[in-house]
Amino acid sequence: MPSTTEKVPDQHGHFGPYGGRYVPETLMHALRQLTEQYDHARDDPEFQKQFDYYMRHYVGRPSPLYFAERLTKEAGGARIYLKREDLNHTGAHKINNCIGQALLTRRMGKPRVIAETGAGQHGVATATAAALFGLKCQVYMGAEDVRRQKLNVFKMKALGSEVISVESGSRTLRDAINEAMRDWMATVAHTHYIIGSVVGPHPFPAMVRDFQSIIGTETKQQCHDQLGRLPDVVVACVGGGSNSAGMFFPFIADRDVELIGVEAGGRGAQAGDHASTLSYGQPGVLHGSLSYVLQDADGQTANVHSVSAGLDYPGVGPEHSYWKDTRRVRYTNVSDAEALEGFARCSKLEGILPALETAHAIVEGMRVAKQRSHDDIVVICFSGRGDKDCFEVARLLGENIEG
Amino acid sequence: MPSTTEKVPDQHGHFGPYGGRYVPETLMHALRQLTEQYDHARDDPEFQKQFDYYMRHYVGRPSPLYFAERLTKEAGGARIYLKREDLNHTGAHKINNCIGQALLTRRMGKPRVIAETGAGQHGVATATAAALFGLKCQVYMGAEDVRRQKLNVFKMKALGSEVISVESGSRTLRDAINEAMRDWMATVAHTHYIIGSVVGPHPFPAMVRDFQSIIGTETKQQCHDQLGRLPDVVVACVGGGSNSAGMFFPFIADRDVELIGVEAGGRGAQAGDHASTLSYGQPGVLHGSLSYVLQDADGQTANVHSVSAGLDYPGVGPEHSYWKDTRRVRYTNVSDAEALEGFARCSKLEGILPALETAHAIVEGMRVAKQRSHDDIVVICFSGRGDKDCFEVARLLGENIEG
Amino acid sequence: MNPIDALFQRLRSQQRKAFIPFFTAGDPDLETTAKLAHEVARHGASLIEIGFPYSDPIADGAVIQASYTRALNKGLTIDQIFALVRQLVQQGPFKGGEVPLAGMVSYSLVHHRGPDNFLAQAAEAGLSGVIVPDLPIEEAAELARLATARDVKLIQLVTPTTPRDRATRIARMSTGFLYCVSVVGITGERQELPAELLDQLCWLRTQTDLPLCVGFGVSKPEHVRMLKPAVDGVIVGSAIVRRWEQIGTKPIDAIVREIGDHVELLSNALAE
Amino acid sequence: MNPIDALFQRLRSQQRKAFIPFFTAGDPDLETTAKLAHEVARHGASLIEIGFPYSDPIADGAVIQASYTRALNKGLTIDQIFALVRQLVQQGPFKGGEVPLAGMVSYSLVHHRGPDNFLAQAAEAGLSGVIVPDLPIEEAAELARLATARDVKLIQLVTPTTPRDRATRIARMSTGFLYCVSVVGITGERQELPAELLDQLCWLRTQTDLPLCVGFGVSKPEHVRMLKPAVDGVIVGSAIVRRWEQIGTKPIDAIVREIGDHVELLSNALAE
Ligand SMILES: Cc1ncc(COP(=O)(O)O)c(C=O)c1O
Ligand SMILES: Cc1ncc(COP(=O)(O)O)c(C=O)c1O
Repeated sequence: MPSTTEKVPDQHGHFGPYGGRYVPETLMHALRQLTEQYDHARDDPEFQKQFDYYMRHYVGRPSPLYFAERLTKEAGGARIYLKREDLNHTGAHKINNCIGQALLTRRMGKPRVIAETGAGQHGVATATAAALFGLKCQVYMGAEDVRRQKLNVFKMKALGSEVISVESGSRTLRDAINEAMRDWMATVAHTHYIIGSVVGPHPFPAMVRDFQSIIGTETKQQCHDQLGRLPDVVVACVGGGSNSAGMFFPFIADRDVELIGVEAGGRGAQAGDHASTLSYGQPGVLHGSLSYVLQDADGQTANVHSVSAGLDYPGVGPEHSYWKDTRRVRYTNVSDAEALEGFARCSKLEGILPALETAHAIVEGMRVAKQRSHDDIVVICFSGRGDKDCFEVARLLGENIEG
Repeated sequence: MPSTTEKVPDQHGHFGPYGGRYVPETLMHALRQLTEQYDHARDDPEFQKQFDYYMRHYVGRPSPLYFAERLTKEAGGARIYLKREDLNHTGAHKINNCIGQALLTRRMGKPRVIAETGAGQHGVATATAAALFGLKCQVYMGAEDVRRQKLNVFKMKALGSEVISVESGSRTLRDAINEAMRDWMATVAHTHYIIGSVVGPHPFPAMVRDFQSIIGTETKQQCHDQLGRLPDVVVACVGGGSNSAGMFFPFIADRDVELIGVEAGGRGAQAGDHASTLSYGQPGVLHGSLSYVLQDADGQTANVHSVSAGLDYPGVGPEHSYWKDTRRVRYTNVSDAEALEGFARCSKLEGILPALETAHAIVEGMRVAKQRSHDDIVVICFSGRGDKDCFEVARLLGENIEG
Repeated sequence: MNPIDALFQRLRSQQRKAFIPFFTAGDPDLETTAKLAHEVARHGASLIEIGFPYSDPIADGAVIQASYTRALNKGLTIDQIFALVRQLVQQGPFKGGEVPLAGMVSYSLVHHRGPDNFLAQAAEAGLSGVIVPDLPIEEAAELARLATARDVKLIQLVTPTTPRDRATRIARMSTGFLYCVSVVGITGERQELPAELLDQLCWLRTQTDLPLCVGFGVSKPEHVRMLKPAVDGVIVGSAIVRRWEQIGTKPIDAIVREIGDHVELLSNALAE
Repeated sequence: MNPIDALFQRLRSQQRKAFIPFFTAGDPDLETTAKLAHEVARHGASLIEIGFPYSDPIADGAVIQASYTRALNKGLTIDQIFALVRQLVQQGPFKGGEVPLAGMVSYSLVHHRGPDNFLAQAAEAGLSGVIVPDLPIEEAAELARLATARDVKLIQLVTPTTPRDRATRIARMSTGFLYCVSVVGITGERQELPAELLDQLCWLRTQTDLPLCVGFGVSKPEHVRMLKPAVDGVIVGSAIVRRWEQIGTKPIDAIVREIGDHVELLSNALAE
């Protein structure tokens, strides 16, 4: 078993057997350029300074590490702390990555960015970063999602972006990614593609992880300042895997810190009823990299389901596959029903409406806390706020709150 | 002319001729108790510590003072800084006051709070604070507003509060206040009424101002740290007047700092077309205190209009009336159309969707910046985020984004 | 002598109590309000409280606010109320102040018109007193001075939550009578009257010579009987005003008669 | 000798060029795909590229993705495609490899089945080569080794953005022919071919003996004429596949004939 503290990915973007670049030759040149530029940027103190500046003054970081007294009491075990990414500008961790990549775009002298989006969170975050830096921005979004997520479409337009409705395939996130990749192949000379999670071909998984690592780095510092020690357990939800990767990465070498990734258990373990890629999937290639993926018997991408749009993805970042195989991170899942219950509990007990994605992490966090003593510390990555999910939760509760 | 730096209010809650307590005798005892308790709390370092704790760890303060580079460029004059209250938990300055009053409620040993709400922002903030401290909470909301603001109603319920639909009068904010006052008269022994702005009978105007003063205090410190000096102009929008009072108060003694309050100009200067209480109103009594108010010829409260629900109020906090008469603050207004344009500009140029209330302040801030040199500094109180207003803005643009 | 003072002097000498109905000017219309005044006077009213509709009445209950809203929606003005009073005091029991009229009015309206102006017009129209339920004594000194000057009684309120020293001060400032609020809360009908109220009334007797009238929540003969030994008068508002909610389903005259009957029932209980 | 190698040897010796149509297996159905293979062979196809539908084809254009989606929605499986190939190579021009068949398949599908397993089944069915458009040389070593062992050609792609040193390496790894992408971007019809392409082709000639075939965006006789001097073959995909968008409005046989006519038009331009 390889040590998880070794430097991954390697120069070809391999995390053990995972990652890499499974893309058309057309993109290889651009990916190599991007890797080079990113490597330079990462080592450039001036770039770091800019990133830190916008994180602090624009995004509102550091986000608090908040002791959830009432959730702790309810769980009746370990002390629960919430890393409040919901307080970031635009309401989730997504913006960290978008600001990072937009800064990189500016540095590369490219005037245009594109992005894919599912429910619209990454689209809004990208449109936000594009507005901030005066970049032209087009966001690909499945036609189905455009219909369902009118509010986010409106926001992207208000931020000056164009939203392109994708009519192909399942007309959802997967197709938006395919379409964005296609756009990029034709426009790579002047366009950067801001991928929204730790997925896609190298260098995206490593780059997005690095930008998101500000979550874990801050958490570590805050644990040190507020608690005088490391946490015992860190829990985060896993869709593509960016908030979790950003949270976990700085703790990887701290072998005493238990890391738990929570996937969408949906309605059950049957194919098509969940989006638990690491729990139920197998290694495969999707959207440019090798990682766990949910596929049917023929290798076609499987249908997935989750009450939470941000977890409803049949793939996962390659580094997670690596962490799973090396057992550095334990992956589990939480069902739709449990997540909705978690949403309700967190709202009523802490006065914080969690994103449904985040609700998955809360449920697991409380489960773990229950089994541990009050001396222990469980940190939950509170990836985003739940405002965006109120319509869906209300719909599931049989209330109509639209119009 | 009295000096504005003298200690106001006096022991009866008078700001010069304004303020006081115009309430039924039934409430007088409770108001005296509250005043006493608040006076003790304010001077108690333990209470201050608690307030600071929740401001920092729960609300996410300090909120950044952000240099708006692109708005500055667009205005072409003074440098514009935004005090980012939109990054607070629940998305606006309202939570500062709600946490303060909820802490006070806990300190008084009362198990229940009530609140009034118009569009729902203060209701959600109160429900949030109530959830956090395990207080029972009922929110009065006009039946019209309940119908229009289903999302906020859903949030309050999700947070564990009960929303009481008020069918009396104009079935809007005014009536919700009346109804909340009535509830309080009957329940004052075990209930605290969390008023949402610097209005109402003494001690509310002073107390809410004090809790909101964290805005101005932080701003002053940040100006010192980031700029090495005081700003030249500070601009804030004025509905009831809480974000502006909180922003202005710490600058009152700094006579070189120009303070500008921006009211809702609505569709024009005709009665019923605006909510510019200080610009077009006259001293009168409303909701328990003497202040400028918009009334008809008989003294009945006038109808008001603004595109922004949070500014759509016919009264204003008494301290603003005092600041107006003593000329310490200049009050002006911005029309619906200008505010919508400000919303669009800020979104496109800075990637921040402002609340429509805030958009009023942005328009005036840019106007002032334009007339000044690049050496000057204009701080705008960015009171809240615009997510809540997207539906209304879209409706006005003729787009349907609901359902 | 102010008709209110005269009234209570007369009643005391006869060992009788005042029955004081309250209703809103202009609900459902001013003509009916005039009729109603005559009707209740005929059925035992000693003094009538006329409510001035106000758009944002924090001191009143839902029943009275709804009544105010109905009246305002028809465009009622204060000048029209004064005109109504002026017309009433030219006839029947109102002429010469036999049944005095008092206005119940929010300070918002008084302030807007200017306190002295308001009092001058009220006095000129024929009101013998005013109750300003949202003007506590801390803010009332000026209005009290002006009212005294115009011989208009400024009737103050005490409530069960009013501390004793404060109640003494209120009693000292009040003229005409002392309005004793019976329950914590706002106007509206209640099933029972709190026992502490009787204690408070007994104590107030030791503090003031002013007549004590109890209001808020009085609606039934039992209430009246219970209160009778301790008071100089009872005030009945919501129980009357709410009858106008039936408008549209019943003829106006029938409602006027209903109110008259109810007033008779209650005033008889007081006179027993 | 592998039929693809044999084909280009034959064509070169005759100073002719290969015309290579592409279409999707199973769009609109497998029976029609078989018919279409015969039709295009009859009208001048030298080699046929058969697309394996994949759910998330980032390497293909919208026209081909839509075609893939249509086929998958009907439940098409890879085993069925292999069965089709197996059936084709028993008849007519496909028998004995006169018109070789190559598969165009995403590495996602190859990886899922296991690379060696996939190649074994492909070879057994009768495919002479495979194109894996999302498998750049960095990841391709293993598959290339296995393909060589099974005598299946692994045809690699170069694009206008490929740097020269890299193109050399790609050419070195490719077998059968070198697939030269004509434009930056994805498959789909274009109005013009870029001039730099011709330069690149000339340079590639100096680097490799492999046949050079150009694809992506070729749809018109003018394109074919322009390319002819510099290439060993042209590949036409979207221009054929998009005809199936008419299904439902035109009989299947009419569309098959249309495609045949178009292939004849283009292959004639190549043979002129
Ligand atoms: C709030 C929130 N949490 C989590 C996720 C899942 O993404 P990831 O696994 O990349 O963090 C999303 C995606 O939209 C999200 O919006
Ligand atoms: C974002 C925002 N700004 C301003 C206001 C106006 O209130 P105030 O004048 O009390 O700050 C509101 C009221 O809802 C608000 O939501």
